[in-house]
Amino acid sequence: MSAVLQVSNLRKSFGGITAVDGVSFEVREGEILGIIGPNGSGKSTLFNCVLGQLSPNGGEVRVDGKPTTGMRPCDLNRLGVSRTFQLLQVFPQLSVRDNLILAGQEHRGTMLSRLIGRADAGLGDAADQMIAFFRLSHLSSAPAGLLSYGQQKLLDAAMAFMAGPRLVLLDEPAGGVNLTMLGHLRERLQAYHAERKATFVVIEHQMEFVMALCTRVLVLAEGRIIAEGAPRDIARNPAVIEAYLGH
Amino acid sequence: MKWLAAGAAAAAAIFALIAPLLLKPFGIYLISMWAVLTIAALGLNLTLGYAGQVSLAQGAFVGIGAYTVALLTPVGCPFALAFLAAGALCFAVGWVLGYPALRVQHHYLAFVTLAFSTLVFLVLRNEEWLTGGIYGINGVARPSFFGWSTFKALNFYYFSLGMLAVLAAATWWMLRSPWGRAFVALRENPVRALSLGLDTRRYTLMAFAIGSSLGGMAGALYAPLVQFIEPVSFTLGLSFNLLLMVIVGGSGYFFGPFVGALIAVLLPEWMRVAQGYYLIVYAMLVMVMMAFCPSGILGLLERALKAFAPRGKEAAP
Amino acid sequence: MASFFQLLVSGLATGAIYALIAVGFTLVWQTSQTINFAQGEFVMLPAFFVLAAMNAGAPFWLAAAISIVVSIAVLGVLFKLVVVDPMLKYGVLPLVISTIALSLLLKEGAKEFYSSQAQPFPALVPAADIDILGAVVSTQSLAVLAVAIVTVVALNLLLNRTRLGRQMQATAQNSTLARILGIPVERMVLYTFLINAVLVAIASILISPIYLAKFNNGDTLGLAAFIAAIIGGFNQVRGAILGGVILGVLDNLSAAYISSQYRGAFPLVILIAVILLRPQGLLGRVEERTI
Amino acid sequence: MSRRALFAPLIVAGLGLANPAHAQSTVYIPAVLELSGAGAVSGTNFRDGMLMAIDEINAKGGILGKKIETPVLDTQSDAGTSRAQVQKVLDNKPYVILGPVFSGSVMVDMLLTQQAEIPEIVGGEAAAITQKGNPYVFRTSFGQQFSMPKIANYIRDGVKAKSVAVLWVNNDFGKGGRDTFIKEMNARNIKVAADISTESGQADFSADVVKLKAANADAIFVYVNEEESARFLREAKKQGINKPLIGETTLLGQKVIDLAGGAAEGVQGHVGLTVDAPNPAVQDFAAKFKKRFNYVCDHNGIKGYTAVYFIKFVTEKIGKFDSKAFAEKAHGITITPKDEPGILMEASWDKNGDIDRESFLGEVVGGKQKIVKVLPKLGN
Repeated sequence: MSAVLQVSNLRKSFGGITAVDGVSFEVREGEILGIIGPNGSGKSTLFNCVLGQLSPNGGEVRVDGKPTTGMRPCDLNRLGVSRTFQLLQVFPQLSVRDNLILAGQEHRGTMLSRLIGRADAGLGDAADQMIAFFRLSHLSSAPAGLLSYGQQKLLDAAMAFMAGPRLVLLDEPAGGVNLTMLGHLRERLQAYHAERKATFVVIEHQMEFVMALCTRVLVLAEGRIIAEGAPRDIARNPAVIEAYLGH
Repeated sequence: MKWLAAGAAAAAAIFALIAPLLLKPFGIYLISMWAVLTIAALGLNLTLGYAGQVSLAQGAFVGIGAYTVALLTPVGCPFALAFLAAGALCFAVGWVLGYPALRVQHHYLAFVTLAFSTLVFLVLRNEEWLTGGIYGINGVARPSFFGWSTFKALNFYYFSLGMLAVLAAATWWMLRSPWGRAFVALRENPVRALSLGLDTRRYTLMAFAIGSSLGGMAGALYAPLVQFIEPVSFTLGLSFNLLLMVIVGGSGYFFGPFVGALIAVLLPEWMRVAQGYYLIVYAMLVMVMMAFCPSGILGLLERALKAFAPRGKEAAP
Repeated sequence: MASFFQLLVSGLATGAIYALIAVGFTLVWQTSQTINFAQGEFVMLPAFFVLAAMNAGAPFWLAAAISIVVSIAVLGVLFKLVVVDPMLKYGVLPLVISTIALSLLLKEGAKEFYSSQAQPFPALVPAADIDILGAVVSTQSLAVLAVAIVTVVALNLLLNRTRLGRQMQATAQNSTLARILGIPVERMVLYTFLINAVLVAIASILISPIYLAKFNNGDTLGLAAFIAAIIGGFNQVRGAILGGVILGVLDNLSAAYISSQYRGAFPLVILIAVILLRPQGLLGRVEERTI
Repeated sequence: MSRRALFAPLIVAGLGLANPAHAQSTVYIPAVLELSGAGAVSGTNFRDGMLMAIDEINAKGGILGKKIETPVLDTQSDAGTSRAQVQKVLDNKPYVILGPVFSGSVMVDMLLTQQAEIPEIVGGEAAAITQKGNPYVFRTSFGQQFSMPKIANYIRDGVKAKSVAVLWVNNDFGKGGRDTFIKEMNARNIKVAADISTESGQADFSADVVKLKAANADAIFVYVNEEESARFLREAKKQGINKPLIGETTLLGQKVIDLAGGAAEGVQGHVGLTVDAPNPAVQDFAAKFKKRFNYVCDHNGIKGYTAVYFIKFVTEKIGKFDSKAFAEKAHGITITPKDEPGILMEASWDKNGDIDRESFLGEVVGGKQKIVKVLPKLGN
């Protein structure tokens, strides 16, 4: 299986602090890779470097073999790499439906066609399907700002999927979501993954969630990868336990 | 709610059509001024209200547009062409001026545009060979189309109203197109927008340039309306006034500028009963208005209507 | 060379005034996000307080004192309570509009209720000219310079050497954190408004002998202070001072050696350059705050 | 948007649909003036002078038995606004219109008043105003094309200067004067050694004075507004300029002399309309004005005052309120203080609506303006 994402020797430091310290890993087609690690272990920084929100001090990122280091997030996204954010990132004033259409509209046509073309950029049906898929149909026309926290998490994920990406990076999707909603979310993610043959990378604290969802897990501590393997092996790995309990 | 809005808008449109028939030339001149300034405010509302970029240069763009027309038409350039040239020039200048918006955020952009508008004034005043300098340009002709002359006050009003209708419609179309969605996204959360493939840089410049070009087109109508232009008409004062129109009307509401311009044009006239103190009264009213409905009159209206229809939303598309 | 020195010296005197006005402007911005577009009128008004008091029979020094007190009450307390406080929660723009309206209000007020004519204003010091290394300086400008420097030094001592000052700075830099540290943020904000009122009153009394008391003096002063504040660093007192001085000197030099028609343009060009290359201003701190 | 519909009646009200029906006992002579903005000083002077004349006339029973009704409308010193206000008063069928003072605004309003065939008595001094062949516009003071030649002659014959430096304020008053002046200098082939523009409201003139010294011309012509004149004179004295300073009316005004302290000593030049004119009627007017409004009026005050008496005299000559007849009669008319004391100094209007008065050459001596020579009217 070919690698969708290759990260080699990536480093990022803020002032004196080194947040990501020479991280290298690969993400294979169709897998769900979990990245875990204690707070401040550099998970989100790693994401932001991979996705061009931050420019790394060193190292390289490749998507489908193409070097993408330093590429702007919007261009990267058009290559089929999308993400969700740790903190809520929906557009509160736009309706749920508009949020989703927005998430897809830049992937088709030109600036001009987007100006003179249809208001929904021909994404109306796709959006409605996505809304139905995440069981949000009853809220379709409500401003996203009025949704509950869990519902916004769902919408956030839905937006990441809207453009049919082949690689999705999910930053703590389960964070702060109540248990019932959590089950729903995981089940939806798995369903989507199965349906679209997409590739996921998931940052998560919530161990059960990771165990249930991921096919492979990386453990990050102080900016380095200290362990890698199948979820159940990781859970037993002394280094990991040390990293979590040691602090 | 939507019906209510549509109905009200229609009523307003009808009123705009028949009002001049009841009015004397002065009244017609004022509502013509309203129509022209509304176009400029429409543009500022686009950059400020939708894309969230604070510009204090809209007045300068009105000036650039006005001078473009006043300089081109005498040398035989048909008005329509001069009008488009005004729009295009301001689009270009706006695009360039938009770049700071990419580097600096919020109030810093306001400062850049503030400096820009003062620079524009200095150029208009000092480059006499081109702009006629401090004397300004006198007797700007009112255009005529296929034998229909807009020289008469009433005709020019309908002409301005027509232009307003066309430009407003175009703006409306743009705002309900994916672009409008992108602009709002830009204002609410640029980082997320970027991660969804929005080329935020391009959209920001677009919002700025289009807003500016609307200012320019307003200027292209201002010149023949007043039939005289001078640099001092396009200083910060005008930019402030346009900003006031957008905020007072309700920034981010499509019809905000219409209401705001109406107030900015008419309120001082109503206040004139206060004789020498009319500007004082006007200033006080503005301050009170800001204190009690900072989201503008339409914001206030929306809140009022929400009381009746809890889930309704009559906000920007 | 002598002429250059001449320009430098007079530029300094003018710049000191701008600095004085810019500092208060900056303080108020820092602590309360208030971009006060009426700052120029704030400088215009106290002179009229003085004149009014003198018309009522008060000697100059008393009138000046009264003016400062009235300024504190009106331009400090009243301004904060009536104009700023009700609007703060709505963000910067409505407040900007409000201060723009306020500037119109003050201008028209001074004109309608006092006079549209420029009023002669008693000089602080007997007018005389002193020769310094070939540059002639009026005692006026020297007085201005001296008072401005003293004021600014005093202000800096207050801000950096006293507990109160440090509390104010903390409030300015991060009000939430300051609140957690148990600093009475509200009071600190009020203090900055009072300081601003005092500064503009002093500036007003300093310049009016030269500018004469006139209702529209604020037009030029306001913009100048504004530019000075940004050039120097919109969130930095020292920066505002530097900006003021730069502005004053630059204006003279450009008028003398480049173009008098475009003398107004050079500060603006610098302003744009500063914002693009160093948004936080020459001495400013990088600002995380957003509107 | 229902708020819009709600505006409807207000707009109609706001736009003065319902006019104040003019009582038969009054004649409607509105004034459109710069009461706020950059022109406020000139505008208020003009207004106050005007009001004084109106009250005097109304106290004596008005013109042809009708009281003068004069609403004063503010142009905010903006051409667009002034056009609106002139339109507003035109809608109410005025007899004559007074103002405005800013040449820019005058140029706009002229077009309207000409269409409506209503005479307009303006305060503007730009040469262009009376060169458009508009039969309905009349001046109240010298156009710059009349005052500048007098200065020019004085600089050539009085000062005997071979070169001159010009310092002017960059607004439509200063620029207009500067352009006409330089034309006259070239006509008399006197070299213009320096041409320095200043900003209105400028406080620091050190740079300009440095340039003037560098230019080292035989004479310096100063054409800026009152406060700026005073500030400039102080700076000039400070830096020890020893060349003759020549001014046009403003620079020799008593107000400037007072504001400048000793610095105005020795300033010389041409004095058009001034409260310092060696003329009892003017002095007496100035005193009354000071008493009522509690400030020293500038030439705009006299303009406003005499403008009203100009209207009164012409109207009584034609014996009826007929705007067109007024315009015809007013061209080529001469008014002497004997016929109409309110005119203060003998004045005549030519076919272009330009005014002609005697004027003076003055000099500042001992903190007072001293008239050294009376220049006769150009007419004779």
